[in-house]
Amino acid sequence: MGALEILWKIISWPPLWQLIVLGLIVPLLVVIYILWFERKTAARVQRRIGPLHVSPKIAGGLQLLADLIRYSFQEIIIPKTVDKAAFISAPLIALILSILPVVGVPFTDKPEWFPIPMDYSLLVVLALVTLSPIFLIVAGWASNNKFSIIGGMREAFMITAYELIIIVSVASAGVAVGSYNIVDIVHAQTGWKLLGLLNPIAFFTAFVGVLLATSGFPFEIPESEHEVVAGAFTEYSGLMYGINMGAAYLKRMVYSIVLSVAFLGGWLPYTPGEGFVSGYLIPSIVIMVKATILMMIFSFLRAVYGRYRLDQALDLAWKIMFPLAAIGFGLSLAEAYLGIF
Amino acid sequence: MSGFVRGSVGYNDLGLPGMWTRRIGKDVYEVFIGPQHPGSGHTRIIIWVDGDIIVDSEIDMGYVHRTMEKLSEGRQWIKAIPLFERMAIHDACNVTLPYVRAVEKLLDVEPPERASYLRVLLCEINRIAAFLYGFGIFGVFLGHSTMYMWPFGDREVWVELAEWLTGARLTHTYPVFGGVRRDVPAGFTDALRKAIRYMRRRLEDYRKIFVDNPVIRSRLEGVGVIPKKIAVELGITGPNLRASGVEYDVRMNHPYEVYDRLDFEIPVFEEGDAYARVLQRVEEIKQSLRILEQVADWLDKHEKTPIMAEKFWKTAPPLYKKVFQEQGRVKLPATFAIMKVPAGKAYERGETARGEISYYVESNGANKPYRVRIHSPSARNAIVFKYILPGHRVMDLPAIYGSIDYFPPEADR
Amino acid sequence: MPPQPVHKRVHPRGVFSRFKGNIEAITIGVKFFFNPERSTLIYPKEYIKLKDGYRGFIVLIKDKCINCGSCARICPAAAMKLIRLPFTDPKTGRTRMKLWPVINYNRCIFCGYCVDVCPTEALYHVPYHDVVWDTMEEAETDLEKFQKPPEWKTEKEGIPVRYVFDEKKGLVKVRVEGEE
Amino acid sequence: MNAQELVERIKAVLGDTVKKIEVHKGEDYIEVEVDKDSIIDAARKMKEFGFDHVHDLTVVDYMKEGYFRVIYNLGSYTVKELSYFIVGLAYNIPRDNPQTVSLTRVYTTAEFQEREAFEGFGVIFEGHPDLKPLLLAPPVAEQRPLRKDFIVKEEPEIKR
Repeated sequence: MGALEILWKIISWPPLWQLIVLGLIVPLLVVIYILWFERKTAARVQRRIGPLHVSPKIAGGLQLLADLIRYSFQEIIIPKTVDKAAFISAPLIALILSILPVVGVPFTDKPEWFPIPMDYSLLVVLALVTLSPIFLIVAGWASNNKFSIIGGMREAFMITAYELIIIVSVASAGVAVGSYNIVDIVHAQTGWKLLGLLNPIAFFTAFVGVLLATSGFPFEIPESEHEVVAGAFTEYSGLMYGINMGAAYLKRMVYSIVLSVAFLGGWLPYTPGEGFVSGYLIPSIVIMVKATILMMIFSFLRAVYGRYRLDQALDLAWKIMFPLAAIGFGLSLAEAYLGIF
Repeated sequence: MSGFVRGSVGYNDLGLPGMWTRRIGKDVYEVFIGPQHPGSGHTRIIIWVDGDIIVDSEIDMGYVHRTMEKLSEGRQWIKAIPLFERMAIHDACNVTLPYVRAVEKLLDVEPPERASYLRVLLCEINRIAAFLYGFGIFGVFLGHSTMYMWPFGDREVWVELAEWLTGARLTHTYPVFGGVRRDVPAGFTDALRKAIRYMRRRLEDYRKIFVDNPVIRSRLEGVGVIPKKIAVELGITGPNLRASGVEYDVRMNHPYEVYDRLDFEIPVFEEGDAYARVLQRVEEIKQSLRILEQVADWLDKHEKTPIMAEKFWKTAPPLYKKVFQEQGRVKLPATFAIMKVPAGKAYERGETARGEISYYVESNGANKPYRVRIHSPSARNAIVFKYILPGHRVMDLPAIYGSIDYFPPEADR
Repeated sequence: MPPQPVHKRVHPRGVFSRFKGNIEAITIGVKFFFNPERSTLIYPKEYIKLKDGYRGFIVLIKDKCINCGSCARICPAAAMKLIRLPFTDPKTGRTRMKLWPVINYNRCIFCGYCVDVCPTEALYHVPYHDVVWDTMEEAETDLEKFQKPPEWKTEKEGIPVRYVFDEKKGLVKVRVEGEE
Repeated sequence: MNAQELVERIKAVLGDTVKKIEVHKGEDYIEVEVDKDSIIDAARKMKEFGFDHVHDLTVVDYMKEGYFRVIYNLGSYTVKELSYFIVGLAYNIPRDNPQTVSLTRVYTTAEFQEREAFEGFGVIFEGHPDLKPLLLAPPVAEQRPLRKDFIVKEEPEIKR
């Protein structure tokens, strides 16, 4: 066994692969694409052209890279009055935590490519996605700015609204199938028995829940510009602000991945085979494409909706979405009883 | 209820609105919205919030104050027109017309009929453009970025028309004493009709994406209610007043130019909330389009007659008349620069897009005004922020601010 | 017929209209997503060729000027100034001091009063106003500079377009070609 | 109703307090001069009569004569036949001691306008709930910029 082979062994060790590909490269590409798409789709609906000047030949595709470079070279201003440790660490921790749930998602049904094989992967993923909002509140609190605190408090209110909806409606996928293992859930959906089609209520509530969770329109309340400037991120500048924003998009990506495995059949209709390409690469690409399409829909809504008021969003979440999610859960139970899966 | 006070007002015995809130204490947060805040414009609103409820509020205006009243005292009569225009440049004709009319009153000059129609033409074009501007700002306040871009894009149609008519996009300086400065160019009325038809179609699009959008309706319905009695008491004006159920429009109650010869409606809404104010503006755009149609018909039917008052045009040299015939451009009489206005006082008002603007003009017979007092609609509406905001949530602030269509440069003068 | 007040009411909202409103909003969004009616001007790659009569920069025709000073007197922004320069009459050969107008574009507000008040049409507008000067001094003209239009770089580098009114799309961008 | 009829009716409403009534050009602006002391009373009566809001508060500085003229231009929203007219309720106060009473108890509308008159001319309205400059910064308002003795320098027409 030569040194090269050992190196290859290390690199191709699934957890490391997951870290590099899914943890760093794929999110970067997807987030860049989604940001570009968001700006372009808004521009199309609004009869504008959108970003164009950086690379006119590919419709301004490199604009985001230019923005990224600009962010990286901007001065990071840390005001005197902030709580320094919390101010600096909160966005970083939030960034890490928002991408962490991916460890629970198997992108294929071949166990050798799992990051961490486990039987309750859906529940683990759901548990992990709820961690990062805390640090957003911490960031707002540490900023020592009125707008930041108001933004942080709004986020805190929003957590109470969306967490339960997402958990109940995504968990209903597991209930229908009779297993909380994502591999089982995906397998159960073979033959176009997609949960998104069989249980549209749960899918819809989960969709709205994700909108609430990632402050997508019409629930862009925690950082609504015209009331609280930038919410918890008011005092952040340069790369720190970029990290904050990136964390929000990563969160949205992770949620979209969860939705696409739980409701849209994961790597189906492709059946993973042996080897790296067939066993890992193609299934994960299928999942990412589904997740990206979901994210594109989220982005599109920005062009259509304004934002709800905080109390109205909470109203909607508790009075309409939560009962609907419960109904979706019941529907899943009924489907499990009837033995559809 | 001990320990609770009603709204912000302790001294007013009129029972103005506001819900029961706690007395301002140490658990009340003071938030400064503006003047650098993305949602405030060039003004500052200071609010005291208790949790999410605004307990008290105060408006601190004057960040773009230019002492126009004082400046106008130092310059000749005609030079004040471009100055006053800068209060609300996208509503330039409406804002300056009452001043011009007030001076015409003192001069005993009546504009010819055609000039009156042309003034109405530009006034209504300006009005639509200003409403669309207001819609754009309102849309983005509610986070609706499409409603920001669409009206601003469609406003371009009207700005383009105004530019074709007057030669400038915004600061037209169109009405002058005794008439207007330019006649309609060839092909203008056709373009105007196209623009009218286009706008009617676009209003339907606006309705779909913004006005009837459930999210927007939730944000606006029942928010910032100004009942009729209080609207009158606070003396607010314009679409905000009519949305509260008061039948008052200067074009109806004190008709000027040819408004009493045109067939249009003054829409009046009863609800008085932010949503009614939005619908009010939509209806007013429709009525403006109706007026424009009639003006276009009139202009098509009638010959090109002089658009300057006989008093000034009679003595015009042949060159002036030739320029008017060839280019449709009125050469200003040289007397305008040094003109003296007979002593006297005149009060004139006009309906701008944001409400009623009034000019008190006093002359002592010199070539400069003795005193010009302007009271602009936004200045009159500013009092709303002091009395209506308390009792609402913080997130209602942009909704109310946008629905009032407050425009700081106009309020500050 | 004078205007009449008409009372209106906000139409009430039910579950169905909420649903309908959502569907309508999304439909129109999708419609514009697939069929964007853009009218953006990509300035300075394109520039608008303005119509005749646009109130742009002001140019003096010195031969027509009768030194009356009306333009400076009516200028609301005090941008037009009169300067005293010697003038030799070609017929008599006598040299006298005369007042000539010059303009300071730092102050000019393009109201066009001076053009309209000039009794001999010695001033005229050129239909553009987008010129960048490096210093404030460059924006001030002397008598020589005032007699020719400012250099318009946009024209050399960009494509001229014109907006045409359209019933369907509002303004439609049309390239101006071969129009001189 | 024309202006002359309105003048008669205003005379009947206000009674003795009227010092002078003038109808200005255009027949839509009526200036009623009243006694300074009876202004609140007159305002109450006018409000009952139908002039429900202060359209505009104007102060004119007559420097040579040595007085300020305070004019409350009243308008009507609710009574249709009155809404054509603006009635200026005017009184004079000495320039060196510009003290007067506030009408905010009668007309809420006057609140911001009295503040504006205060900053521009230094007219002190007693009984105003919150008399402070509205538009200007306090140091500028101290100079009372709308008074006639505050000169704004303008550029001359001829370059030297």
